Amino acid sequence: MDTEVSGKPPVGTFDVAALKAEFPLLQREVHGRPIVYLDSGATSQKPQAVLDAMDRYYAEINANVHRGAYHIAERATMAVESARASLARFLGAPSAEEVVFTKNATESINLVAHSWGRTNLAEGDVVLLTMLEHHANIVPWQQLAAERGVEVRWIPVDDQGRLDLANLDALLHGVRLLAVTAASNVTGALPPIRRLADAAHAVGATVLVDASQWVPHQPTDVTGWDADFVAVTGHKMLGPTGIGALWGRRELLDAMPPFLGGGSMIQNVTVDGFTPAEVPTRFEAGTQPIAEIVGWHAAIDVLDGLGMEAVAAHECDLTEYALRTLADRFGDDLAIHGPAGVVADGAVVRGGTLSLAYRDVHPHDLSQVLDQHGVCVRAGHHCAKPLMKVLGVNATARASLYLYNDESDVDALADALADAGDFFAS
Amino acid sequence: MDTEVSGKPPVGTFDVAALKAEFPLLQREVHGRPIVYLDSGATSQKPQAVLDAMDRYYAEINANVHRGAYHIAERATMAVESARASLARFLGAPSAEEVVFTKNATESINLVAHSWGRTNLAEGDVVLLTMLEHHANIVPWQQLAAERGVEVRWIPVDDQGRLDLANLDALLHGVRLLAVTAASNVTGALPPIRRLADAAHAVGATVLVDASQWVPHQPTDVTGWDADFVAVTGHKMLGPTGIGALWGRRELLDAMPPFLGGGSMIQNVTVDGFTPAEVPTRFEAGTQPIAEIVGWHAAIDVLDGLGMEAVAAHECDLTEYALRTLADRFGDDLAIHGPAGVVADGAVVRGGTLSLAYRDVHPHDLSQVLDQHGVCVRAGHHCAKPLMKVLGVNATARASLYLYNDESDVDALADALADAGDFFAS
Amino acid sequence: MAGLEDLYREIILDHYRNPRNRGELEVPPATMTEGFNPLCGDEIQVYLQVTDGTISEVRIGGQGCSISQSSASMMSTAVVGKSIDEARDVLRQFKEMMSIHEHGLEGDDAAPADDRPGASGLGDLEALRGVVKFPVRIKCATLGWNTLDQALVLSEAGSPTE
Amino acid sequence: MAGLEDLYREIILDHYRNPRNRGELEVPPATMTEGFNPLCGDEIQVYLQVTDGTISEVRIGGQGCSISQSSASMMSTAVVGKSIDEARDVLRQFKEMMSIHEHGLEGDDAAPADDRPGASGLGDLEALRGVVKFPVRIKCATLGWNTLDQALVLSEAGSPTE
Ligand SMILES: Cc1ncc(COP(=O)(O)O)c(C=O)c1O
Ligand SMILES: Cc1ncc(COP(=O)(O)O)c(C=O)c1O
Repeated sequence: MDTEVSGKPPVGTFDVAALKAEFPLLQREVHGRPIVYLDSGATSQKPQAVLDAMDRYYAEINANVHRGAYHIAERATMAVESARASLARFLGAPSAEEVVFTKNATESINLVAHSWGRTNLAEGDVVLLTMLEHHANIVPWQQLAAERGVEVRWIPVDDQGRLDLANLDALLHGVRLLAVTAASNVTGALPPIRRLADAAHAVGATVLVDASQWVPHQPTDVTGWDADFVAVTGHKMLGPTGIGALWGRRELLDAMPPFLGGGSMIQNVTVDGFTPAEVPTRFEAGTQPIAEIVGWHAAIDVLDGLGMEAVAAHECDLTEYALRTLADRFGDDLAIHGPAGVVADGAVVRGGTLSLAYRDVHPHDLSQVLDQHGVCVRAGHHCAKPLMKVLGVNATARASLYLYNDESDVDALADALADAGDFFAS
Repeated sequence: MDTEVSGKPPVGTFDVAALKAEFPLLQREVHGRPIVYLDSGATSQKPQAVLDAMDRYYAEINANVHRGAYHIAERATMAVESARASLARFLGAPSAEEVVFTKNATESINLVAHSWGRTNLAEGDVVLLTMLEHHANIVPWQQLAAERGVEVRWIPVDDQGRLDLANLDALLHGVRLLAVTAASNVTGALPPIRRLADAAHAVGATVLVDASQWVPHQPTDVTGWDADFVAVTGHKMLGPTGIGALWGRRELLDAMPPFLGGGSMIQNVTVDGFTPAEVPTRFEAGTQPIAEIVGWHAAIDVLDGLGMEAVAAHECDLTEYALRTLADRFGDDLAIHGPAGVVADGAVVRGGTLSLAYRDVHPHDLSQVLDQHGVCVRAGHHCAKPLMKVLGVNATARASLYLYNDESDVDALADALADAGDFFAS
Repeated sequence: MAGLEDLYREIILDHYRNPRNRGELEVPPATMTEGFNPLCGDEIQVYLQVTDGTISEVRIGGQGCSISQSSASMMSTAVVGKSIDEARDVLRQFKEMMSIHEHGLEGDDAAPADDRPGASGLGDLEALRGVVKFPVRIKCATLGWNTLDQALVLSEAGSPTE
Repeated sequence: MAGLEDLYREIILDHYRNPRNRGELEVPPATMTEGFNPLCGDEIQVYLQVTDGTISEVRIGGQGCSISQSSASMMSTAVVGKSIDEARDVLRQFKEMMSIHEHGLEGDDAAPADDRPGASGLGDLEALRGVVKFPVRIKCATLGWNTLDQALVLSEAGSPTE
């Protein structure tokens, strides 16, 4: 989906109350109040279907994959490969063989930094990042910079926490890799990926997209983005912890040396050395997170069932409701970092990630008081310290919406905020 | 436990039938026959308690850890840290802070190769491996050898698939790292770790123990081994897939640079660079396999409940029964690679990993026929191709016993073998 | 559910017990290409002598299970005497037979769309169709053929040694 | 279950709203040591002027939550005028109070063994004992103290700049 031209998606059509009922954790109480989970940017909750799929896997076909001829090992192998096919389709990838399983998006990006980066980048080469990046898409490049003398350069952000592309052409000079997030985990900003990819490709650079915060919320089309690598993580999109993936263009993956060495990633091993296997196996050393792959597959089925267009539409509406409600109730007492509106110039420019600054209450204290109301928001730097510095804060209190949230959750947030104001004013 | 002096452990005291009933998969049928699972060397089955612990985690406290002040995030953080403490104790580690979570033993070894290895090893330095090693403990060193000119050297094995230590002193010349398995996943051989560690330390070498196949089966004491690094994996010890750990001596870990870069492993990040966090966080980039850590903790509780001495004793008895039964029924038609007996010179020298060669039936075919009987054994090179070459085969059919197996499983294996003989003789 | 008899047809066991064209050829003039099944350890050598665009001699070396060995043996008899293009044709047909269809991958039993013998014109090779019901074994059945594929490329490139 | 009043005692909020010894000292002759809470982004600077083995002046800079700020403020009043050894003593006592006991880590509610005010002789600092019931906030409460720890090492080393 091209965020620059498609504008606001059509109104969603699923029943949020019914959906919420499928998430065991959302039925819980905290401190005697129903839980209001607004930290899906950190990790999403999991529907029963995902837990059931993993339990079923363990109860019925648990076995190590790609190595056994017996029935359950065969079933387990098929489960992994059909999950790979499903994920590939979900991402709009041309081929399942371009999908490498990892433990999380962090490992996916490190894989690129180690395998592609250490093969293709030399002293003086430039890696272009943006000030919106999560540490996962910063530190691996700084490690490479320290080790190889690669230069790390930054695309700045404007006062709304959106990329400032005014000097893009100059910034792209000498760039070999552009590594950019598709959705900020702090401001909710959605950078124009296709435009950035086109500009980067025009100077011969490779493009890595950190889609950790995009894929859970919007229809994804890695081909439409014209990306070269895309990193995703399962636990933020209804899937279990411990599983992520890297999608990469076949030609690039084919030319890359292995990263982690061990079982399964080899063609042959002798005392003198080893021959690596084909992709994607080449990058999947050791026993994979098999149950987690199965659970992720079930999560994708749930998302497919709802339809990602509908998910995006629902979150779009809910985010607008939240922005409106918070502005109405708190006025200037509450500032929200990031783009002021959901849609700008006919494009969706922000997701439902709301980084709040409320009077002079420190985010950590705010989150503590909200917790007493059962409202879960995250306080901290959200693994984006360079962006925090630009925003002029050490931390924010971040409420992040997801498909199971509704207006009542936003209202609960507002009520809790009002109470926090009272508490610290007293 | 020092395998060289302790001899055969006392007889086990748990009720195997009752234990078996706690494993959902072991209640299944395959091809109309009760499943006989003899591939625990590849991955173990999981007791209901482990599945329940993970479901409970997801249903009650699922949240990202070390970052949230709200109640469930606090609970999730505590769950991870108490699992770390439990694992440290289970391994005999002096401190929980020396335990780093990884996705599997393969990643643990790669972590050492990248972080310790690339800091401490230079051209000409020698890494000493054994011919018993799994690819996970070979390929990372060969990668380093190719990149850095490090020399990889091998401790040979004798005709029983046990380490031949006759020339150990000569082999240790120039060695900076000894990387050795505590239990062969092919022959079941249990190398004398303490003796090897002492010899290696005497020449100033560091010692990494691949304990993937040891920890599930025997009491572990990393301090008693006097090891420097120990790699373990959860899924072979009743735990879920997607989780492993590295234990390392504090002084070594403290001096090591980070491996994977990303969230949580930093102290500070600016546009100019990052400062790494303390250990173990320094090595835990990104969202951890949280539910898997919780599930692994439950697995350790189950093992603790049985008592690892009792587990070892049970497997010891069962292995002796298997060796006897197979010899009685098949005589020279069946060869078993590895040490001929469980105990030699007063020490336990092999575990319940039985690599079989049956007449001229290819292991792959053998495993296929056994599968028709519900008997699950692995056919292949078991990620130990250099050892296969020494044994003079391309593959073996491997039956590996675990705590839930009993004599009836061994008998079922023998019956199925007899049938396979008939099938291919016809 | 697929039974053992679907996998181990009589003709397969015959080729396993009595492999055709087993041995080596002198390199050069022949070419030798080696294939591995990284999962199970099977390995195969395909020796190919191409004379005037025709496969005049094939020899098979290596070790493997009944499926990989018999498939390679059958492959050798199927391509000897054929032109490189004709051999490629058989190769393509065989690989098609071995490809699992989406529904097979996802369902409980992997059943190919059409398993009537003779449907593809592959002759004896049809016996290997049952392998599709045992997806893990497909890699065994195709090992020799994938190696042939590389061997043909090598022969065409006119390079006399590997 | 621990309530907010266990965490936000009146004296804590007072130190937060009216931080003592806030500011900077000239470096040198003073030393400056910086501490981070990598989890939440809080940062603190501890300026220390040690004269004849006695902490003659302390100043606190940086940003943080009410717990980290008030704890640092209370720390500054607790150590000023003390010898380095005496300061270490307070530091040790405070850290002891903050250490969670095993049962606290595992149980549902983290309750310290003894939370009677005054039990430790830490005076006002006792008010921070309630933090132990909120394990995630312990790092907030100890941030200033851990930074002091480093600052004392630095001062002792006699190095006038960081
Ligand atoms: C001896 C040995 N080392 C290492 C490993 C690798 O373990 P994992 O695949 O869980 O990383 C295995 C198991 O496959 C093993 O048997
Ligand atoms: C934008 C972004 N990138 C990368 C990550 C890292 O994901 P993970 O922790 O699953 O590796 C996150 C989440 O923490 C994120 O928000």
